[in-house]
Amino acid sequence: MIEEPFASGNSIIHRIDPRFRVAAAILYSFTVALCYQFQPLIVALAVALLSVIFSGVGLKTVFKRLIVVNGFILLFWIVLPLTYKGKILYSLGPVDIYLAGIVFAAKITLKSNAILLILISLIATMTFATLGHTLSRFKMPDKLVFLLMITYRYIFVIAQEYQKIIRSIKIRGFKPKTTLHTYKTFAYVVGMLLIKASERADRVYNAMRCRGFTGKYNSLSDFQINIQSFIFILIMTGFTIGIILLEIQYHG
Amino acid sequence: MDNRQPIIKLSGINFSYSADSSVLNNLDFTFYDNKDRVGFMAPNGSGKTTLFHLIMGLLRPDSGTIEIFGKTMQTEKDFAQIRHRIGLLFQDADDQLFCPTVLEDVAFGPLNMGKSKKEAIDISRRTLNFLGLSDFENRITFKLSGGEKKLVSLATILSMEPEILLLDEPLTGLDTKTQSIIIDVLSKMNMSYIIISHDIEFLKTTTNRICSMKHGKIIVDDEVYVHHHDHAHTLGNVPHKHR
Amino acid sequence: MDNRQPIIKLSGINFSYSADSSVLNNLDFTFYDNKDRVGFMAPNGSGKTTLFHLIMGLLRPDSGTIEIFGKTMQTEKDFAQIRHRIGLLFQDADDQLFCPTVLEDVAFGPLNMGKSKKEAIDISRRTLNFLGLSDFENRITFKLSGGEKKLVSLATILSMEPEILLLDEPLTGLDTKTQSIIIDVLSKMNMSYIIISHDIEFLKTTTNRICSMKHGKIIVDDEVYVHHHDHAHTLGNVPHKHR
Amino acid sequence: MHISEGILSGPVLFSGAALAAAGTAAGLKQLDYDRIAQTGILSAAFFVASLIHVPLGPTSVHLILNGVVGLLLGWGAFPAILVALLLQALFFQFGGLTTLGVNTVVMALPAVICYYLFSPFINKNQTIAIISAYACGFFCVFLSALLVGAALMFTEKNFFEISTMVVAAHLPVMIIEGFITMFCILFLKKVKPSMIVH
Ligand SMILES: Nc1ncnc2c1ncn2[C@@H]1O[C@H](COP(=O)(O)OP(=O)(O)OP(=O)(O)O)[C@@H](O)[C@H]1O
Ligand SMILES: Nc1ncnc2c1ncn2[C@@H]1O[C@H](COP(=O)(O)OP(=O)(O)OP(=O)(O)O)[C@@H](O)[C@H]1O
Ligand SMILES: [Mg+2]
Ligand SMILES: [Mg+2]
Repeated sequence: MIEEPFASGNSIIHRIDPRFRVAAAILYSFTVALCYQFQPLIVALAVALLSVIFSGVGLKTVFKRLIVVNGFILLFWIVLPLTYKGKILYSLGPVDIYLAGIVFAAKITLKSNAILLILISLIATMTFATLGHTLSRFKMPDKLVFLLMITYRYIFVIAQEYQKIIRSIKIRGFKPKTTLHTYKTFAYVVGMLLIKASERADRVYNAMRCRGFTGKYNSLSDFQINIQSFIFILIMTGFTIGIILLEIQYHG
Repeated sequence: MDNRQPIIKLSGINFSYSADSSVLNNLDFTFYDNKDRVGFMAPNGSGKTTLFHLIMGLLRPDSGTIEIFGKTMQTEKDFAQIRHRIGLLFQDADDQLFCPTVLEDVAFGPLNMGKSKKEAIDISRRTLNFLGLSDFENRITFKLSGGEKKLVSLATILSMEPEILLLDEPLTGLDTKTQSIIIDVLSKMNMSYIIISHDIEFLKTTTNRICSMKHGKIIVDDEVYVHHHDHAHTLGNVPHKHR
Repeated sequence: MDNRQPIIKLSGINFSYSADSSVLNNLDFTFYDNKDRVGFMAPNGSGKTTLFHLIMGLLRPDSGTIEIFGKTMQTEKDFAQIRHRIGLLFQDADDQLFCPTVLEDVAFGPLNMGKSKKEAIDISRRTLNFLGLSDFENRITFKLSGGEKKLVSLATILSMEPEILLLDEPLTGLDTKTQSIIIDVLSKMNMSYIIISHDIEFLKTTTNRICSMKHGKIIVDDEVYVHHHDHAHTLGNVPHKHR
Repeated sequence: MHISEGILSGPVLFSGAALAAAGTAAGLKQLDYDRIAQTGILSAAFFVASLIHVPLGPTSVHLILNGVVGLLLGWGAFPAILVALLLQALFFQFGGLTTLGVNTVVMALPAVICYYLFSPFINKNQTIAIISAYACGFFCVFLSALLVGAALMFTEKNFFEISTMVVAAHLPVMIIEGFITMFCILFLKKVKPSMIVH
């Protein structure tokens, strides 16, 4: 039920130092999030698409993810043209359609997709272990990185336990409906899952103590900076600055 | 065997969990009504549990057909309709119980089958009684011992009044007292069932044919092998197993 | 046995998880240095795992004394100082492997013991090598198979270079190939260890005394019971166990 | 409950990030290392549980459970939810990097508030426990919806209608979360009361 379809691969992007990828992704995402003009947003989306192509991830999977995300955006396309007061583009009887609403929805769509494509191409392309180490290099608190690792590690174990409980309710003829019995059943499933998780946490903590754990989590990570990484960060910085300049140029 | 109707019929079943290794390989198996009692004994990992889960529709075969009660099973809906007629006892009782108290867990199946609360409680009490667990009603399932969990799991299944039982290693991990309770219950009930077990004596007393599995297929082995174990070791009086 | 020093000595240990039932009851047990190799075989729930956890200081006895390496253990600090000298292999490997990759998990112990990153990696590589797992370094722990998880768990313990091993059902759920790797490793290492197992043949080949537990006490059973199994049944050629 | 990337304005994004950082720091400070395994594995359980879809008439909604998170983890809800959201961003690309802070606040702040409001009553008698557990689940989602609405409103006053819609659309979710939280807390209270922090 949980997969990391993009994490493995051997593209140019996969080979770039994860620290550089994370830094570039954060910089780029926030820059795009702050842009409001069509010109920089279109460029941003194009750069993000390029980045996805270079990362060699399956375009079909990327497309599927985008559909889900754009489902949320659809709401804005439906609501904003009717409510975003401004110049009326068209009147359908009592209903006014506002141009500003359409423009805003379009900008949101561009932004949202550009940011997600950068996320997919630069960050979803590393394993979680790598990301954790990278974050610890960025001086994230040790405890937080450790929490992240433990959570990631046990998601899969817990998901398996969840599947087993679901099997048990299935073989006893459970069919989900809009009834209190259904909600109670799911609440019990969740409760059982939490109890199993908690018991497991005790056992895991015991195992950690047995191996001399005293509170300091030591990371093994070692990153090698290669020339591609420098070229990559140069290019990404260039694009980011370009987008900022475009935004300034076309602003108001 | 001619006048007996097949109630479970698997033909040409292929199944694998991942692309690189197959578990069941063109497997055929037929199970009849009217007190067919089959034992399965095969090494770890040969796919016995997988077979049970396929019959219940918890897993779907890569190819092959599954017919149950004379109907070909294809969709989740097909399986959902027959699941309450087959009682599956999981290998691990910890996976089977999820309600806070024993009574709720035993009544869960009947409630799902559309019984009223009162009916469900009645039938649950009767089932617990039948298994000698009348005092258990309000016990917390999570805190039961391994043997108690197994018996309660059995109760959660019997309370649905299934026509067939699939028992996945019902004795494993139990002490002799609980073991004999289960053997007793099986002989008192007038039902068809399939039992997976590594315990040949148990299968001999409770089933009337024994199958094994090899290379993802079922092998029916009716020859009688005579073999002698003859060994001396310390602690021969403690329950043990031989590799 | 006179020239041997006790390295683990439990005397008069009482322990219970809850007020209403005691698990260990005035238990005494001594374990010696210099290749003392003990097997524990006792029914489910008799307190074997509990005993191991008491030795590691993960649980505290209600009364009684625990001496390890000649020192009486009282506080968490006492135990923390000796834990790395005793390697406990847990019953469930999923509890033992909590790092994302194999190398990190194996290096976790050495790093906690104050080794430098390089030393820790070196020793981890050597340990993995010793267990025939050299290719595993960068594998994701949760994606390993059951047998692989068990072997890596063993590696995480051996990398701390403990003086004693406590192995809680090391073979359970493993296929024969992984089982024989573990048996091999045990015979290659020149160590003292205690093994919990339900498999008498395994204990006979790997240990030099076998204990059992009853009523919360350890019973040392040095008599040799000779017993004969002599039976005829179908499928005698399939591995099976007798009750 | 997520706000997608690309919608919110800079000030809202940065305030969200700052609040989330503060909350997470407060949460981490309270977590000793012996609670980290608990928090992490519970966070994993919440992650998995949030993938459960429960039926609601002809459609289905997925569980949020931040009320339960609050009652179980207190301030630990901040780091736990932050981690779960980061995992969701990576696995499913629901939300991403720029909205991580806002989304964490949207889910975790109500969890902490509800922890202070309701956890004193969970250990009282059965009737009070039932009512406060239900209220906890209900209000937690309600507050989250309000925060989403507020984040949208601060971004753009023309988002008023869409903000009201978000809050209104969550009404049935609040009712369901109330029931799920109620049964779940009763379950935990009966089976392992030590899990609920006081
Ligand atoms: N969920 C799963 N994912 C991947 N592989 C699995 C899964 N469950 C079982 N397997 C593998 O499929 C094979 C058959 O497993 P199965 O549990 O059916 O065997 P079994 O005969 O019941 O064994 P046992 O006697 O140990 O219970 C094994 O090799 C096992 O490792
Ligand atoms: N965390 C716990 N809380 C309460 N009771 C427990 C706990 N762990 C074990 N017990 C009980 O203590 C007794 C001894 O358990 P223990 O796990 O030590 O047995 P064991 O000999 O290792 O059994 P097995 O062969 O099944 O592993 C059992 O009755 C068990 O139910
Ligand atoms: Mg099995
Ligand atoms: Mg044990």
